[in-house]
Amino acid sequence: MEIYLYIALFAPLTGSLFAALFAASPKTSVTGIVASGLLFTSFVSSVILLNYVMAGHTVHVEMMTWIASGDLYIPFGFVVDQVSVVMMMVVSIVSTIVHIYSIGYMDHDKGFNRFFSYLSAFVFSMMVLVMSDNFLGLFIGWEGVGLCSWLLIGFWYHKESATWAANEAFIMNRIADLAMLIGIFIIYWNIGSLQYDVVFSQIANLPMPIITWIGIFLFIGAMGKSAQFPLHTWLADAMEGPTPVSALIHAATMVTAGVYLVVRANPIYDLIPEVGTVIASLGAFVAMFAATMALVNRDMKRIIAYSTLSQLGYMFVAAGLGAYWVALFHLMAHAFFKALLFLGAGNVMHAMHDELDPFKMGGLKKPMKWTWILMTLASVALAGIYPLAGFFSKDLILEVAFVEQHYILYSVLLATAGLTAFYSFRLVALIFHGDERHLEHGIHPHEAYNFMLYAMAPLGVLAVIAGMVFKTPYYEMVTHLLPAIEYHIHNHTTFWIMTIGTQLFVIAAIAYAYKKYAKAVKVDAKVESGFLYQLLYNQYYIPKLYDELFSKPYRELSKLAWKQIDLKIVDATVDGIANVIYRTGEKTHTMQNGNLSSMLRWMVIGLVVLLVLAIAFTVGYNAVTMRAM
Amino acid sequence: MEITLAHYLVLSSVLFAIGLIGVMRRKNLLMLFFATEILLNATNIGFAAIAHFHNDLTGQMFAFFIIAIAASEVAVGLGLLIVMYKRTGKIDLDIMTSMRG
Amino acid sequence: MQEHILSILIFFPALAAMLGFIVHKDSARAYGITVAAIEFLLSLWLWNIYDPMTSGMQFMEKAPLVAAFGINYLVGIDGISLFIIVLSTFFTMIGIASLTETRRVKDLIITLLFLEMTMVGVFAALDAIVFYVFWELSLIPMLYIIGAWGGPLRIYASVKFFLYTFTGSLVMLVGMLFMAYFYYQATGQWSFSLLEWYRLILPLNFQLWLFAAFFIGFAIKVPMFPFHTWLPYAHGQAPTIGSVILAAILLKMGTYAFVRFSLPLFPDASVFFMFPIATLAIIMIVYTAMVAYAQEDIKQVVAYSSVSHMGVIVLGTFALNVEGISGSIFLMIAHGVVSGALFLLVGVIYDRRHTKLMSEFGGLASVMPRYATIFGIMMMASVGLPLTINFVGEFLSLLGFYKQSHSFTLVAGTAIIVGAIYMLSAYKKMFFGNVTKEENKNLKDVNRTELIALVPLVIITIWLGVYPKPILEPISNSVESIVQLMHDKAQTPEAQARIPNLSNPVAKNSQQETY
Amino acid sequence: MFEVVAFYLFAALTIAMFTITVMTSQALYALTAMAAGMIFISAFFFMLGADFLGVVQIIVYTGAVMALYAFGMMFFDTTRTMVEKRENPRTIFILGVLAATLVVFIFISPIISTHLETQYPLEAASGNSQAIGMILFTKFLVPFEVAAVMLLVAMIAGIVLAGKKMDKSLTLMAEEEIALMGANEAKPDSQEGAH
Repeated sequence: MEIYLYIALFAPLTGSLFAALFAASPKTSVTGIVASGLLFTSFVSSVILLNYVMAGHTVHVEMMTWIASGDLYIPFGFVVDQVSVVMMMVVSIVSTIVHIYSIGYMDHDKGFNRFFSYLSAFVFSMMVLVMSDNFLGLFIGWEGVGLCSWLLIGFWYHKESATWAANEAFIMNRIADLAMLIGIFIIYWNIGSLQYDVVFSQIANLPMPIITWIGIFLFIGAMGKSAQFPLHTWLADAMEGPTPVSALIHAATMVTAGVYLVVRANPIYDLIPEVGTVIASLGAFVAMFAATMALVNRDMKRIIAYSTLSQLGYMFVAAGLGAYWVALFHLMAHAFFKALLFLGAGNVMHAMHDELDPFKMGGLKKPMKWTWILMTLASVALAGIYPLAGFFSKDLILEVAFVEQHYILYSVLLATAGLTAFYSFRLVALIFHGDERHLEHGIHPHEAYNFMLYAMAPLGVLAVIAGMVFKTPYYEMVTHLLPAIEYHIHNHTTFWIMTIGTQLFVIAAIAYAYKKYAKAVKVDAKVESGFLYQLLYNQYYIPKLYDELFSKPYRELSKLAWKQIDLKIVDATVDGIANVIYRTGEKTHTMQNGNLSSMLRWMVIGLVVLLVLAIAFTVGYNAVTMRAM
Repeated sequence: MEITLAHYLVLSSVLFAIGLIGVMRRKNLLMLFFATEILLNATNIGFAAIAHFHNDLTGQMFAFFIIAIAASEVAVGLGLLIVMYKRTGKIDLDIMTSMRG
Repeated sequence: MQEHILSILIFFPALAAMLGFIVHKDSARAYGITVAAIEFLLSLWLWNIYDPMTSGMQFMEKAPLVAAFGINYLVGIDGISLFIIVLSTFFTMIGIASLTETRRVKDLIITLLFLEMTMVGVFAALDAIVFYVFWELSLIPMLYIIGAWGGPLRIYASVKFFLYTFTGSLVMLVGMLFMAYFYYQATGQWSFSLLEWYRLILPLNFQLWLFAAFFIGFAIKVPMFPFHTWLPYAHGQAPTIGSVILAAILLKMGTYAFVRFSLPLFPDASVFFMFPIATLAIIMIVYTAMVAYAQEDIKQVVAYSSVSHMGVIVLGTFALNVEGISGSIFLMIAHGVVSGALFLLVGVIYDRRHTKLMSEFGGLASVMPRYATIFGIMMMASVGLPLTINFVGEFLSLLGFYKQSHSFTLVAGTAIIVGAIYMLSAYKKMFFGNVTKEENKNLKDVNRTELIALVPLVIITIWLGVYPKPILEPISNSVESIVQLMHDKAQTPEAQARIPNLSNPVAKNSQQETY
Repeated sequence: MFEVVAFYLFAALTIAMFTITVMTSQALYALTAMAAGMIFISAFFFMLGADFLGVVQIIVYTGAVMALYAFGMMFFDTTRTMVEKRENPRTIFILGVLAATLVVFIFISPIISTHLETQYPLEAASGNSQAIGMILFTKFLVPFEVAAVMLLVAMIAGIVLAGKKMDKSLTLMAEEEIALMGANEAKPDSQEGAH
């Protein structure tokens, strides 16, 4: 089995290196095909591993030593267990599909080969992240995906906004990574190891405050990657990257790494339910917060990004409440339909020549029939309509909140579900229905390549069946590792009322969205100039706030540090000392006027001074020795 | 009343001071040489006195070497003076300003 | 030959430099490369025959210089110095191979070979006087390199560099002399041998003063805040090769000396000064990172980033545990490789455009893709991405210091944030965006000579990031013996508490053999 | 008693002579006074039992050195009154007195006398000259020889420097000056006039 583990892990790396060989040369579809092929290999290996794990085994290998110093011993160790295999499946499926899709999507791009190199490198990093058997190995992947995300967001590096967004994403993630490092430090100095099995078996012996700190710091780390408030602004800006990237990294896999971390560290979070509650509350807040921003946005990709953010909030609610398997399940289901949504958006963008404003589209149903079907499917899944994936995963989280008696969280999440449905279908309606507004702009949309649609098809299938088919086997598998808690509302009446009520609420939201946007778009100037609209449209003014509060002061402070402190204080002090000496020389050089008789006089003065010193020292010395005697 | 080492040393320092005054006062190089001879002799007295009162010949030895140095100094110094006189026609200290910093 | 390998390593370049005078100037470059390559191979051979399991000194050689005062030519290496020596020879080779300077190449190569001798000498010396001599000698070639091949302000920069570091090392010399005097008082004989000094246990108040004296010498060399201002000038004016050697090797002398002198000689004082120094280190890290962010000149960015990273090294050193010190030494190597490479890269673009202002560039990624890739890799290494060489060092350093202070480490850890900020924004300014300047449109990508220098650095950066064991293991072994020595010597309860007792029998044994 | 009287007498004479040497504006007086002072100093040497030193003093100083100076004076023609520029005579005086006071203070304070130790004690049996000979050719042989060489070097140097044509090759002069020298030597009177 180890060989499959290595294949699953290193096939993407091979693909990346292969593509990198051609990075500087003109486009060759070979790179795309080879990279996709290798990813498919990885996927097949993952499936084999899944089967193996389903049978109740786990694979644990230690490839080689990485860092060993003092008592610290960190190997490159990989583990395939019930949790990581789920992530592996998600990553390999989505990435294989995205790779194949990208062959078409990036068809006309100069950086075609480079793109595949980055994308496969990302998959490798993600695999390291999920498969590692220790915290630092996870951190490798953690930073690796950060790097690839930076590369891919800034893929079109000639665009100022893209590079800016890339840097923003990287730096924000770094802030969180620091917290994560600190968390790792605490673990090491208290337990003496970073291996999951050792840490989790000994964590209960630690004093409560330390566990709490570990939990908090690790979660801050997770917040960065999963773009939770207040580190969320990068995710929306990250949409500057190519759309397949958004699908893979900023929807399906990387951003869910935070959730994965919390799930993986469940023995720690189990001991600190207070922190869990905080996580859940923050998750609920983010779910709502992001959904509201998605309501009014006019950028197709940003809307989906906010939706991702919102769904991540859901996952954190589940994880925070101790329903780790639910969180992971939603992670999986969400990966499928959100990736699908993004890929569909990619098709639309292609057709619309990179136009992102849905208000300039409309009526694309006809020329882009399959895209329409797939995107609608994904949106339905996202909205959580029975029997699609979202229903099983998302509504389960609602149930969790209810069962755990966090009614406030429950109501927030319920409201958010409505909002989700609304903005998803607002988007679908604006794009695919109504007037063909794009004709004014002289664009004649066309459907994407067939193989791109074929590539998307499996995701469509998964979005439909993932919930229904996978739930039971999934539950049975992961509960080997994760706490097996069934969340059932025991009162049947309540259960049905809730389920049907939620469904109706969501359907109503969908209907409202269609009604408002499917026919003709009326721009209500009054609403748009209103405070609330502006607040939401400007993302609660948070990016501006950050700019004013952090970026600008930092820039100013840096300038100040350089121009004022470094040059005018520190360096000037040094030069000042040198100048004093130099000036003394300048002043006293009149002493050396070359006149020998005055030199002789100076000599005698020197002699007198020396004599005085001699006397002074002798007297002083005698005084000291006298006292000593 | 007895003559002690201190007497000699005081005498020596008084002579030394006279020599110093001479060194500072004189501008004529030849006169300056005289003053340096006084300085050397002053120290010689001190050395001889210490040698006597401490029953140690080292002091005398020092004085002896100092005399030797004084002699060589005069020889070389006068030679230099002559060269200088040939070049400038003067042996005045104030004209030697080539060491101006 | 094996027992004289260190002397050969030290004096072979000097001898070759002497002979270099008679080499014709057209063949000087080939001569220089050959000599440096032989020296590098010799150092590799040294690594090969070095026994990584022994923690003490190896290949010791001793010859009396001034027997009456116990001054000996005493050299030897352990895991700490071995790799810095290899790094020195490596960078001299790379530096000469990638030389683009055309004025008086022969003189430059001779100077570099002489500098190589002093560098190897400093790291191999075990006698304080020999150490001091090499330490000071290393200033001269550097002064010459900056002063003769530097930019417009080269005289100011070189004089500043020389006087500043020289002043510091004079204070250090006083400390050394007093240390020897103290040794004389304690044992009745003179000795400048470090290994003998190690056996002394000094009273705390002596330790404090001596520590301060040594500290000034080392801190200026590192350079620690607020003694760092000579560095930007030196880097700003030095030719590429000068900056490379300065950043990669010469700065390491200071931090190396902390490990070699300050820690084992003055364990109590090290603990006493731990937090003041850590404060300085943190100021270095954060403050210089901010200054780096404000720079307009790419070379200054790299120069200030050097200072910032040296802060992490100092912090790791004063963690006083195996993890921290090993990490800091590893980071010395790592920083040598990475900052050396970055300076080489800056040199590449300077050769083409004769400017280092970032505003003059922009969009280079499309004009010079290979250059941008290598720069990107090195930048990411500098930022401390896992699986690059820097990460291992930074992680261990910070991990080590976390044991001593949580809050300090938290603040120092912002290095990974502020480091990313200035590096990424500099990279963005240079490589991203559209090509705005006409002159940049036809820039040539890195050529073969440059690749010969850069590719090995890239390989090392990744190789040691993925598999640091061959270097980290000997370092750790040697550091263990130092930490144990410090623990055994510690007198104050605080020092005993802060310095871990390893009391692992292997370390103990080797220690008795050595000391 | 005799010793006391002799000491004070010679002390007074020496001081007086040297003061004249330093203060007078007549070069001849200065020379004569100094020669006298040297002789008086030798008296101290005899009083201190350093017979050999006293004799050397008289021979070397009063004989050789004074003769040299006399020649020098004739050469430079400084027999007439010298015109010397005086600057701050008070400073000079104060400095001299201050130095003297300090030295005296050092000498009479107990530190000197208590810290000296005898290294080569006098042997009572032998006379002073013998003792000196013994020590000079044993303990001080090397310095003695060095002094001898030094004297030789000084002699040669003196000859070379003062010699008539021998200075031509010296680096003391610039090339033009050497060329001019012949012309100057033809009329040495003109130089004296300027002086």
